[in-house]
Amino acid sequence: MIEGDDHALARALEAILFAAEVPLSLAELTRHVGERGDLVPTLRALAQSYAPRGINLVERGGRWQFQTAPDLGHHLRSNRETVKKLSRAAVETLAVIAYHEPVTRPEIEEIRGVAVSGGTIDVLMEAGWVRPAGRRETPGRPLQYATTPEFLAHFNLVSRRDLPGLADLKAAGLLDREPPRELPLPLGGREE
Amino acid sequence: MIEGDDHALARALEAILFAAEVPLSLAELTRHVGERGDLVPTLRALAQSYAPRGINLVERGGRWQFQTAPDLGHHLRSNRETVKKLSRAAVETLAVIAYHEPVTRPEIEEIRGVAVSGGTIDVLMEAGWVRPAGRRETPGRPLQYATTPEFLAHFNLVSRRDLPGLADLKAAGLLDREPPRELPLPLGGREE
Amino acid sequence: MNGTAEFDQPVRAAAPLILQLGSWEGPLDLLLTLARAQKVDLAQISILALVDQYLDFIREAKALSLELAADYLVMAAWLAYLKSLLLLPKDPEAEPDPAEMALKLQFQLQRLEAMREAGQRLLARPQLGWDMFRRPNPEGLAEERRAVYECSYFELLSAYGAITARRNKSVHVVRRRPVMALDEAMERLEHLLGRSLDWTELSRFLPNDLADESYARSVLASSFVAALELTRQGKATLSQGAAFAPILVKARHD
Repeated sequence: MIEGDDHALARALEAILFAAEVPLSLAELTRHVGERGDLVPTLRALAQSYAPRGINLVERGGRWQFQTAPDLGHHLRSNRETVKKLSRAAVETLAVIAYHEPVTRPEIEEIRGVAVSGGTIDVLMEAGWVRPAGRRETPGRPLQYATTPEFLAHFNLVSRRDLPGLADLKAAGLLDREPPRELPLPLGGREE
Repeated sequence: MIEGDDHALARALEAILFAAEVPLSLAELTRHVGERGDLVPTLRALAQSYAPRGINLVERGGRWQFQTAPDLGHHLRSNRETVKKLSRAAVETLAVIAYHEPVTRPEIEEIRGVAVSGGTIDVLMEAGWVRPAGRRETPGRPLQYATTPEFLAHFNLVSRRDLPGLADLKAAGLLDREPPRELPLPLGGREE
Repeated sequence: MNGTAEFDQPVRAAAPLILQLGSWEGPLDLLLTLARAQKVDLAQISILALVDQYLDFIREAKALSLELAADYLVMAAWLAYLKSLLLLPKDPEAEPDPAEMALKLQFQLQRLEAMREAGQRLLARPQLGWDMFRRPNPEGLAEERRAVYECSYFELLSAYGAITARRNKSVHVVRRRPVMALDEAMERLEHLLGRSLDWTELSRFLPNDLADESYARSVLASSFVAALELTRQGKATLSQGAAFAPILVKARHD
């Protein structure tokens, strides 16, 4: 447990996060505890103290929340949980947005090689995982899409940097808009 | 933290109680974790480990639940401050009280030359600048008003004596330059 | 090319071909499926073999009179064009550069596959509502809106100044009266003095119809000051027998 002066602050943060209806940003936490300096060290220490427990304190997209430890789902899933299946198109579109954000619809279509039906992005927005993120300042000013903190929370990601394989994809140039020039081209029959 | 075999059980109980919609009885907890013997010692140990925290595990009428520590209720409300401008009536009333305190409402009305609504004084009291200051020992015993230390602090005054006098106000151009009303006319041939 | 045999397997094996067609999400998806059948890393893919497989597939579909969406045919035309460019002797002036076109196609396939895998890896992660749970009915945090009032010292003081001024002004307005200006009084007195040669009481030069007392006081004051001024200018002489005795005035002609 946290000792000393921080103890009172840690207790207050615990209670606030426990009672909160939504994950809270640092600014929102500050509004509740008053100006107490940088809250992050206390939150980190608190998160660490909860790590071995069945309840964890986690940061997701800059917002803090309590949730049950991910390995205990089997105790908690009763019959009340019904899994809503995402279509393959929706999963792919979500991945494209998450790894390329902010990204426009024409870019999503170019990557997927197929027109994105309106419903696909709607489903992702309804789930609260995707949001419109301003317009690209190019001709036509197309709308861009990006993921939300709720997306990170849903998939247990601290931030976008946690996206699986993000670094590898970036290194391979697969998140660029254009193919890297130096990519070797073994053109089948011709070169062999 | 709880050690050994009980650790897994304690984690499961934590998660179950955290995610439960209602306080759970021992029978209900057993249904979730399976037959693991007497749960009470583990629950007690868990409750003890939470006792110093901002979240407590408590038993009420045979049902267990997490709740925020009872002394932290004040943190669960936040103050969102909205800055409001004082109305002209309120500023004038405040000025009259400051210059004439302790002053009764009829006196304020006489000095301002307009009726003062109760709401106006309420606003000044809400702002923390005005307080009731006893009753005047005259017929009707009207309530008197005076300023508070917060009033002095807000306007950066050491005491009320720091308020500029009428001459200062005049020098600062804050008074109309109309002649005072009783200018003696020593021309009296006719009147004397 | 052995690609044909490989590609025939999965397509023919599945029940009706039409359903297979519908199961692809566009030509790029079909190309990716065919490329996977080459069982090599996409970076090592033979674009020429892939093009042949795609064109074979389209030919078969046509032979079976299947309805093909236009974009499949557009892709077929494009790939046939790419193939012809790739097989021709290298022309350094060629625009677009076929090698670059092939590179772009390869990049698109790799990228699509990467996103597909990323989607699967996302879905494989612990998910809220399945693996992790939040509190179902949190009490919520009450938010109290507290007003902070703003008022500057200047506003406070000018308000008091305004009140004071208002009180003075209101008194003044009640007593406002007509006055005789000094200029008018001088002109009048000088004119009247010109007609009179003897000492005359100043009060006799005042108008007779002074019903308004305050106007009378103003006239008296202005006329007295006018008399002083005319004396200073050498146009009149003043005389008073004793304190508070009547003031006498006479024109001076020298």
